[in-house]
Amino acid sequence: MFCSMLFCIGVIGVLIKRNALVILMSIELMINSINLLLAAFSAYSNDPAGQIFVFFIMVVAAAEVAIGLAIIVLIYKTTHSIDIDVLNKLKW
Amino acid sequence: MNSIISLSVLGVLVLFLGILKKKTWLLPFILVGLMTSLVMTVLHWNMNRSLFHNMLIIDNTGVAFSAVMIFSTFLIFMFAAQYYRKVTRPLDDIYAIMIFALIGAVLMSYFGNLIMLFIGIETLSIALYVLAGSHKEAITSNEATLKYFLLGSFLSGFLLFGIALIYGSSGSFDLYAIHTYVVEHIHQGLPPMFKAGLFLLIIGLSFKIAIAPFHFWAPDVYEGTPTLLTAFMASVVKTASVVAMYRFFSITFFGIHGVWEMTVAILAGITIVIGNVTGLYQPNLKRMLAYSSISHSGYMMLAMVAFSGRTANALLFYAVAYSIATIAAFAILILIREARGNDYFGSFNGIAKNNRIEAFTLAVAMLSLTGIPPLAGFIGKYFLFAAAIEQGWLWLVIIAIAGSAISVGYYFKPIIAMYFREDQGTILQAGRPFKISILFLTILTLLLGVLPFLLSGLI
Amino acid sequence: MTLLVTLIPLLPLFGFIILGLGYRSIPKSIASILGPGTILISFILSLIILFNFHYFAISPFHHLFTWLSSGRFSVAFDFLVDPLSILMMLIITGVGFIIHVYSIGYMSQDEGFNRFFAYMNLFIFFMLILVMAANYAVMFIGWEGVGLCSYLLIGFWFKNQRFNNAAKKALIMNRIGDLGFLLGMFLIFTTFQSFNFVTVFDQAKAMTPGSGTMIAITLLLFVGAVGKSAQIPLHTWLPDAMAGPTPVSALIHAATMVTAGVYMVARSSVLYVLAPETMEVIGLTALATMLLAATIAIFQNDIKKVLAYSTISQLGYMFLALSVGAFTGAMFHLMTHAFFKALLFLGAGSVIHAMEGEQDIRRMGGLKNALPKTYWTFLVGTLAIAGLPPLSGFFSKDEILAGVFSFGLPVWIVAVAVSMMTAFYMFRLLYLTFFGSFRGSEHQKTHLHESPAVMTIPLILLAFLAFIGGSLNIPELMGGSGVLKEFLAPVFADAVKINQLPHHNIPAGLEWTNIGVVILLVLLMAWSAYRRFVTREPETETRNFFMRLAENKFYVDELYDAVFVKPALRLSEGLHKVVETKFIDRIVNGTGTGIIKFSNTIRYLQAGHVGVYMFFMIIGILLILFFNIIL
Amino acid sequence: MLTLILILLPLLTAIGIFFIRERRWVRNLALAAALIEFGISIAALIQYFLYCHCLLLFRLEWLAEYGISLKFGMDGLSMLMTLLTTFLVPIVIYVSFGQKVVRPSSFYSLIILMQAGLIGVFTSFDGMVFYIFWELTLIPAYFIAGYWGGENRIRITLKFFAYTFSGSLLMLVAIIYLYFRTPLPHSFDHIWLYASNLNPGEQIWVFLAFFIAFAIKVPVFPFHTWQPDTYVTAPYSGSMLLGGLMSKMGLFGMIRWMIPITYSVLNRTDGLFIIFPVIGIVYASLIVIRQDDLKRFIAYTSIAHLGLVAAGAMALNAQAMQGAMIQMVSHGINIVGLFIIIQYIELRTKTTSIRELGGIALKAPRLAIFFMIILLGSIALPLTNGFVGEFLILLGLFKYNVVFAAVSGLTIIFSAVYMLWMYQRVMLGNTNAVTESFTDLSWKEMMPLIAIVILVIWIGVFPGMFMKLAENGVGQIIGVVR
Repeated sequence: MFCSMLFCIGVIGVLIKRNALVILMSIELMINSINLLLAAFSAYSNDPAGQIFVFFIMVVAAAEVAIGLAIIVLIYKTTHSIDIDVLNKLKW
Repeated sequence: MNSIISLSVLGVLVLFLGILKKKTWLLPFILVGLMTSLVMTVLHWNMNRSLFHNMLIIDNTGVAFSAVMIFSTFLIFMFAAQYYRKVTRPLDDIYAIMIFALIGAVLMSYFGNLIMLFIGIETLSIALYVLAGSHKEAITSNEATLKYFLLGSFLSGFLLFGIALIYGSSGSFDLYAIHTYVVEHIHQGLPPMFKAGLFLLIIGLSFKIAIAPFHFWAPDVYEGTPTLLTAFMASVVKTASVVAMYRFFSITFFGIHGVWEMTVAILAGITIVIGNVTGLYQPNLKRMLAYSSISHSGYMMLAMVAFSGRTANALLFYAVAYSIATIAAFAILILIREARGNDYFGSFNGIAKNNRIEAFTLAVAMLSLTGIPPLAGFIGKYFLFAAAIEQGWLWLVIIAIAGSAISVGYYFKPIIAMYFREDQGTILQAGRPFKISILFLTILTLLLGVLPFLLSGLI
Repeated sequence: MTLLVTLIPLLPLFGFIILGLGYRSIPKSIASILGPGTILISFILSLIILFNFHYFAISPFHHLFTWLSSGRFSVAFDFLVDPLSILMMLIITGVGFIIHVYSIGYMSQDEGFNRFFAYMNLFIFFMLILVMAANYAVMFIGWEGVGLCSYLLIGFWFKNQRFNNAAKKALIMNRIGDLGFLLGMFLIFTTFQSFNFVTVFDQAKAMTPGSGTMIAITLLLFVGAVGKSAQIPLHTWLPDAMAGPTPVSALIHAATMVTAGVYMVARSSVLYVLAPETMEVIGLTALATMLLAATIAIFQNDIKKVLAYSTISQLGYMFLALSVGAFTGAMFHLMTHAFFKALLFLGAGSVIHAMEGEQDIRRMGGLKNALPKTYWTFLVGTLAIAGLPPLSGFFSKDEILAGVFSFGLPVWIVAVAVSMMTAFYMFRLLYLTFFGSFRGSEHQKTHLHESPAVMTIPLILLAFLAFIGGSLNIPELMGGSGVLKEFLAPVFADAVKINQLPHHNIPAGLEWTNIGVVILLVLLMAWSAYRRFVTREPETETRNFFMRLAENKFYVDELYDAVFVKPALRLSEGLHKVVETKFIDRIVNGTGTGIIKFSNTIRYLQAGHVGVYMFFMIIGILLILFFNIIL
Repeated sequence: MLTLILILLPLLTAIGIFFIRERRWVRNLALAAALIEFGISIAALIQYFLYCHCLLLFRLEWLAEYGISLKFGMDGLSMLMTLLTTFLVPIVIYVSFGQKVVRPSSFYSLIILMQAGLIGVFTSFDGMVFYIFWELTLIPAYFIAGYWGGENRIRITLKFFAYTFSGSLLMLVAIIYLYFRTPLPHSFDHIWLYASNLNPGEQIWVFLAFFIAFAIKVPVFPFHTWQPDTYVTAPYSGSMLLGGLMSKMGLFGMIRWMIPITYSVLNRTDGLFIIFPVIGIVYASLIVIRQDDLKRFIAYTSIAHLGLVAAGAMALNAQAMQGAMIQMVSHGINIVGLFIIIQYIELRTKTTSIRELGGIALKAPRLAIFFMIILLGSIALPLTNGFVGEFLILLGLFKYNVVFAAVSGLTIIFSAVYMLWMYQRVMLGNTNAVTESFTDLSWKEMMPLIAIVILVIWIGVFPGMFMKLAENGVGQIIGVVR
């Protein structure tokens, strides 16, 4: 329950924020809430798979964040802002 | 298994070659490597075994699809030389990342466990984020990668959430284990949590396949991404995601169509309509192809909805026909961009005059995508429609054919431009290997159309 | 024998093909032999057939080949050569031959000489097919074919669009009739499962008189006849048809084609006597036509127009005869009419020839000295048509009048009135043309000349026929034997047997008095015409409203133009402007443009803002979950 | 076997020609191929009459597990239409020598390809194969009209393509739907499709799908708006192929597929659908009166004539259907003849506007004669080909419903009206500036017209052989209907 709430908070954060970094953080929040959820489940049905999966997720999330930050830096270099709405050349 | 290993080795070796500054060796080496891994994949035919406690399941479906994906990648690499002619620096990184993405795709076609699925998807996606932005100077490329990254990671969050929920309710990540759980609980009704997980899974995959309303990334990202890699996205990534979804429906969620089919049907309908209708107004070929790919995802969902023993085959055929046509189209697109700097339909005017093969290729590709017999595209569509009608999804089929009728409106734009509009004396500089490969694609399209049984009885 | 019979129509066809293919290369001399020659041979052959038929009673049926066949339905290309056909064949080939000969002279100056004879031969071919046919389908071939030929010949001088219009009008009017004929055929087929005359009539005999189908069949067929024989309301084409060369008017629009309707009705006499109502319709139409045409004829100034209208009214006579069941009388009058009307037309042709194309009788006069032969023959013709004894017209008309009298007094009175009017306008024509003083231009006066022998000899021949033609069928009353009656008797035997019409015999005295009265009246008319047109100058006559009405043919053409032609054109405009472009086409194009508009609107969903996309996706997700989990 | 050759020969020729550059070679090769094709079809005809008056069948498994097999054959109907095709295509090619065609290799290979498609349509006895060939003909037609066409061809041809393609998609759905209603094991074989059992509701939908698809192709009122523009804009060869052969695909489809499968709908609706073509007859005949462009004129007349044929095809009795078959052949011949003549006129006067022409008969009596004969054929004068078909159709319609017969019969009057009007304006009267220097036909130009005129007369006077073919073909269809 708590985790779901955490997840929702993350989602809402993603939705309402315009700052790429904050959005990235909110996504991380979502992912971590899922980690928590998985851990809880694996504890609930004492089965290690869940926790193992959590490790996978962490690794992948780390990689993702790395890429994400790189991208944001790239954007910043070109547009001197990290507001996601600045970039809307591609539309319609 | 061997194919995955060989691919990974290939990727690493490519990086090494890059370090060794052996630019000229690069592409030949990659092509050879892909061929070998393709052969290895094909050798898995009728092997039907599962590795690492069902982490990976090597079955014919997986083999066929991954073969298709490797083959598509091979074709795309055929055009790489042409595309990167002007670039001087060694491109080992980009090629290597493409190959890693391919590995992710292959994983998605073999996975027997949600963990594998997740890893596959993420490998694919992360690689793609990089590829999408690989044209660092271009602002469009940056925008593409940003959008793709944000939306992608956002939706993969939901995917994960879905996995978590399923795990929570079924207590396992293993597809078969989950299926047994489903079979046990089917009569007293599945718990909402499981259902939620199921749908979140579907949603996560729909994002990758670009099903409405999760398709929004596709046009922008396709347009922004370097063309060669767009071709990769449009063909390999889509195929991978489709096969992943198919694995769910064929193994895990087998026997509970009632739960999901209506939702998927509606999504498919919306996708077909949006894809085709919006495509009608697009001014340039690349964005038009993006929308066409969206509509084709819709058609593939048609096959999912009308699930039967033949679905895998229908999907395979459709994926092949679609990939070939799309890659051919993108190949010509690369040439046009090279010659004209843009790919607005105006730039196609009268190129048929001096470039018969190129024009013919694009025309055949477009007709195949429209679904005109006797081209591969028609047979593919026929399989889907037949399946859907057999299962009584008549309304969906009506929407689908309305879509194809509309699609004439945009698929014929380049044809009209190339053949009917007056000449501007354009001459496309295409190397001999390039010409050969596009001709090969054309012949393949015709061949599959005339002799469909080469592929139709496979799985 | 079948071979001979087949040759009769084939020879003219042969002539047509030769002349048609070599219309450029063949010299006139050969054409002028080939054209009439084929007809002459056909005529001789017809005589042989007649001879054989009469003395050796050869079978009337001649099978050529199966034309159409589908399942049970089959139409054979058969000929039925019974007395009726033979009579018609003789008339067609005989009169046809004479007119062909005449044409040699008449058309000698025309560059379309070969073309003319080709068409004429083609016409003879189709006409023969029409009268020799053994079933309605084959008859229809001839029926349409002659229509085509009349089209081609009316528009022979196709440089002149007015002539072309006349030609088109003729064909279209005919086609209207043909549709009726066709439907009648279909009805016959659906009723009797056959087109063959014999089969149909045999079955028809069994049917009850006055049954609905019978009436429908006969009426539909009669529509065809109305078209061909220019009866009201389809009569307007015949006067215009005078645009063609005069021999054409003589052959097609007087002697043969226009009588096809009469022939057809006579041929189907069995069916008609089974439908008394139809007979009445025919009678009324005939009376109306007679009166109308005669009145108009009185006030026409174009020599050929007068003759044309007289033809119409004479045809009315024939139909009247048919309607009272006097089939023989009708055929008899058909024959005599062929003689004297052809004669009159050719005479008119000779006059026009002499007047260098002048056709208005007000510009003529006093020609009897200039063209004696023409004058005398023309006089014979006039007397014949006026019905003065002992010329042919007298006998045929008298027979009809007798039949009509036995049918009812009022009808008889009308008929007599018409015959008086006939006499009047014919004598008017005669006087204005040949008597009095010459009213034409000086130039014409100097060039007045009698036509060459090649034209006058046919005139004389026809005059002779018109004179003695009546002797073929002198009624018993005058101690005649009625050769024709006996000859045709077998054909009409069934009809007469079934015929319900009242047939109380008239006492001979009354008969004689009738005849006397008629003759007197006719003479009176001749005299009054003399008073009016010879002693007085014609220009002085003032015309009142009714006269002008008649002069302008009662504005029937204008009426049709206003009621059918103009609305059709306007409708066509309207359909094309409104229904086609504004409605049907707009729907189709509208769908296309609509979709494009739709596309243009929904593409703005692709706003380009990541936030918006995420928002839409979330909505999608929530909706999916909502519908699947909560509900 | 011959059937297969008939399809393969043009296919291969088309591919071959596509790669030849030399103009003269291309032309002659195409013509030669077409003539050989004609010869083969004659051989097939002889074979047909010598042996069994029945199918010359060729069968090959194609997508066995999906019930599709390449099944080609020749019954009476196929024979007639194949003869028509193989007779007309050489003429079309020969006539096209008249004007300089750009890119001859593509042009002629497309024509030949189209021939292959047409023969495939007419001879295939498998629903899906039929559909495939049906679409196959659309592509060459589109490209011929689009590439070699006149002004604003792009819009018009796209409309043409989209319109007809949508129709055929409906048909595709209908065919697949039928496939799953066929008795087990499902099959697209025509026997199976005939035997498919549908409930009344389904039948109506299937019927509508077929009807719309075919009606668009013919075209039947009110689905005709693509047609006049397309005929006008297409090059003459294209118009000939469209009007002479492609329009027959629709009618043929009605007779071969729609009627045997869904005749009960026609029975139940009691001629509701015959009303469309019957209206079309009057409608087109009225509109045609005011048309000025000769090609548009012909387009509308063909709507009227084919409307009659469609009505006959749907009257569900032997005579009408047989008449329809004959009339299809006749109309194909006549309309091609008319287009040829119009092409000659335009070549000389550079115009197709009726208003500007006149008096041609004075200058070109030969042309006038040919024109007149073909025109008589199309106004159905007895002893010309037009009459036989129209007579039978009207007779059949009369049996079916008197009113329809009467209204359709108006075509006899109308056709005379507009055709003669047109002839008068174009050929008769006095010459004007445009037609002053009009030269008569040379023998080379007369060749195709002679061939056509011979057929016009032949079918008119001795229709026996054609009737026999049509009878055999129609017999089976009617047999199914009964």
